[in-house]
Amino acid sequence: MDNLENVLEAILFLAGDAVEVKEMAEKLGVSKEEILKAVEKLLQKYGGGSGIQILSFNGKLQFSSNAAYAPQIEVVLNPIKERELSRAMLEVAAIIAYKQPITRLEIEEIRGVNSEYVIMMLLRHNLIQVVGRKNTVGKPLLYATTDKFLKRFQLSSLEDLPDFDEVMERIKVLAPKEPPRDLFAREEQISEKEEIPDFLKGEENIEMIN
Amino acid sequence: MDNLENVLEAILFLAGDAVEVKEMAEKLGVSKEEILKAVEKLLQKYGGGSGIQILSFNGKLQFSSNAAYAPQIEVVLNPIKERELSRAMLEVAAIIAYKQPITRLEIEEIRGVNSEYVIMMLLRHNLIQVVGRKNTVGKPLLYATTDKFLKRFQLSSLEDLPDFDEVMERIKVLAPKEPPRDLFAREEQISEKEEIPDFLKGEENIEMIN
Amino acid sequence: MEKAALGKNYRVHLSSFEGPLDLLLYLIKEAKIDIKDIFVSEVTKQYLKYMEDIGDLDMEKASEFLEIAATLLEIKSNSLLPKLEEIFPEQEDPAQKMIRQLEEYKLFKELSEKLRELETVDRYYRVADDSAFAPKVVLKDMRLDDLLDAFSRLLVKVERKKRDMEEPREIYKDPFTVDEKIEFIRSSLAERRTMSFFEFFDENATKDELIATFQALLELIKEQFLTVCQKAIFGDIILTIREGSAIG
Repeated sequence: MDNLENVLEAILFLAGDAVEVKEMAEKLGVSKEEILKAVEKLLQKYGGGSGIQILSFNGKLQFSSNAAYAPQIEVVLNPIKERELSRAMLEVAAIIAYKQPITRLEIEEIRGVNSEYVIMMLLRHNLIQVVGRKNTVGKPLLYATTDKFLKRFQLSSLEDLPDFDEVMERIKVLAPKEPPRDLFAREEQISEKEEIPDFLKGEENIEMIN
Repeated sequence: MDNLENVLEAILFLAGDAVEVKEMAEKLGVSKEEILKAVEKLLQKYGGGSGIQILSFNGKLQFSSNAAYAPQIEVVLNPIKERELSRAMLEVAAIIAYKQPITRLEIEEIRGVNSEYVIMMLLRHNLIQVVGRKNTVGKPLLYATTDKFLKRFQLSSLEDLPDFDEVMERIKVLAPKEPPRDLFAREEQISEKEEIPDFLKGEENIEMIN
Repeated sequence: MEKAALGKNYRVHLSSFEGPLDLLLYLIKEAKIDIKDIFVSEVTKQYLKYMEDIGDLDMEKASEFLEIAATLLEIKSNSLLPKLEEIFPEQEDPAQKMIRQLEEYKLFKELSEKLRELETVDRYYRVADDSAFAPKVVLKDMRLDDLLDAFSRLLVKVERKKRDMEEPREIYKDPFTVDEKIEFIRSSLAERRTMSFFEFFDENATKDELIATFQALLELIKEQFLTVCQKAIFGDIILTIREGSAIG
């Protein structure tokens, strides 16, 4: 397909929302490499001070307006403006980002304060989502960040989080050293597999919620 | 405003709908001429085979997707939902196949029920088409089957439709005690008989639509 | 300057801290010490001093602050006692635990500040076009046999009707009941999923039969067995079986 960049441009424009690269490749019958090549061309077209920008995150592509022109956009179109997150929301979002999937109790242990309201607000803003339940007493909900979180913080993936590798190491060192109070807790069962980073460990334990 | 084309690009991208040049000029505090100059630059960026195109009409500007890529857009953005042809649709398709060209009223006389919706559905799926108007009171539309109809039923032509004998065989199985009498006997003699069958009689009266 | 003028008694208001750990980190920073030196410093004392304002907080926040205060006091008193042989050596020392907790919280506080710098609230996204994501309905494979079958059945039906018309009709007591009609509509819809309203009203039907049919339809709508859709005034009414309705 020699006009693939034009096709992608039209698709991303109409979709508004993010579209998966894999899905586009499959449905258009082209390779992922071809798509990425076409995206390269689009990145040139929409580079610099362009009013439209291409975002790439979590294997998806999406058009957005250039933040530089927000004042003029707001004058003409009067869109609903997002507000910056409060300190507490940002704190909880950071904990979830680096330690996902994580339960409310685990978040509260780190912060030392009740975080129910903050979690609810983050859920309402679609910055976090429920991804399952932890296989421990009470089967608490597990939270993880969303694509919207990545977009808001200009990350293409979770590995793009500030100081990702160092932080993952630090988190491991800071993990509680006392034996789990609940012998049936999952943490114990997976602690042998050292190489799996904490934030991925949970994945095996997630009972997916549709 | 030296980056006006970028600002316009961002605004038109988000607006989706058409935006008045006059309104943008007023709200951005620039002249109409400046806007039109910026649009010139955008027309270059979005010229040729671009997936996004700029429409200019009636003092308004609008971004739209390039219709040339509609097939690919549809493949990616519109999931396919399969649906079975209902009994009613089969019935009406059969009547049209054997008695084309035929009006809605004629179909309804045979079926004894309103068939407007079924005809609409068959039209929507391109299994039947309007081929003209019957030269009678009210000039009702005449329907006939399409090439797609033949293709979907794997027929090379209408002559391949099961003939009268096959239909009668089937009827004997369905209603062994009440074999139909002469009602549809004509079906068989479609071409040879001097007596022109009902469904062909119309032909002279058809005013072809395009 | 103003801060200096307030002297030693100056205190940031308790309610401006996210929680007890936030306050501790603040005091550690003010004291210019490492987190690990917290228990050989004045921080515990300063923390307890802050508890004088605890009445300004609501119950829940207050208890969070007081819980940490209790822990700090416990750690302090333990350090004054002669060290006992540890019975549970695997149990984390409360002081160590507190230090670890503070370090972890500090890490995330710093990370959230870094995230703040990345946060953008000035980007806008397009609303999807109406045409996008709408499912495209295609018809499943069609079999000529089905077409022939439908046509043959139709011919039989037409034929029967014709015979009925020719034969002298006897007027007898109306045999139609609502239950029967419900059954009939149920089975028809179970087979065809979607039907025209008028298909259920035979033009030769008696008034009583029409009423029975209509009552049956009302009953089925009430039971949510089917949905009704009319696109235009006086237009055809489309009856559709609800997905998942019990067929029987």
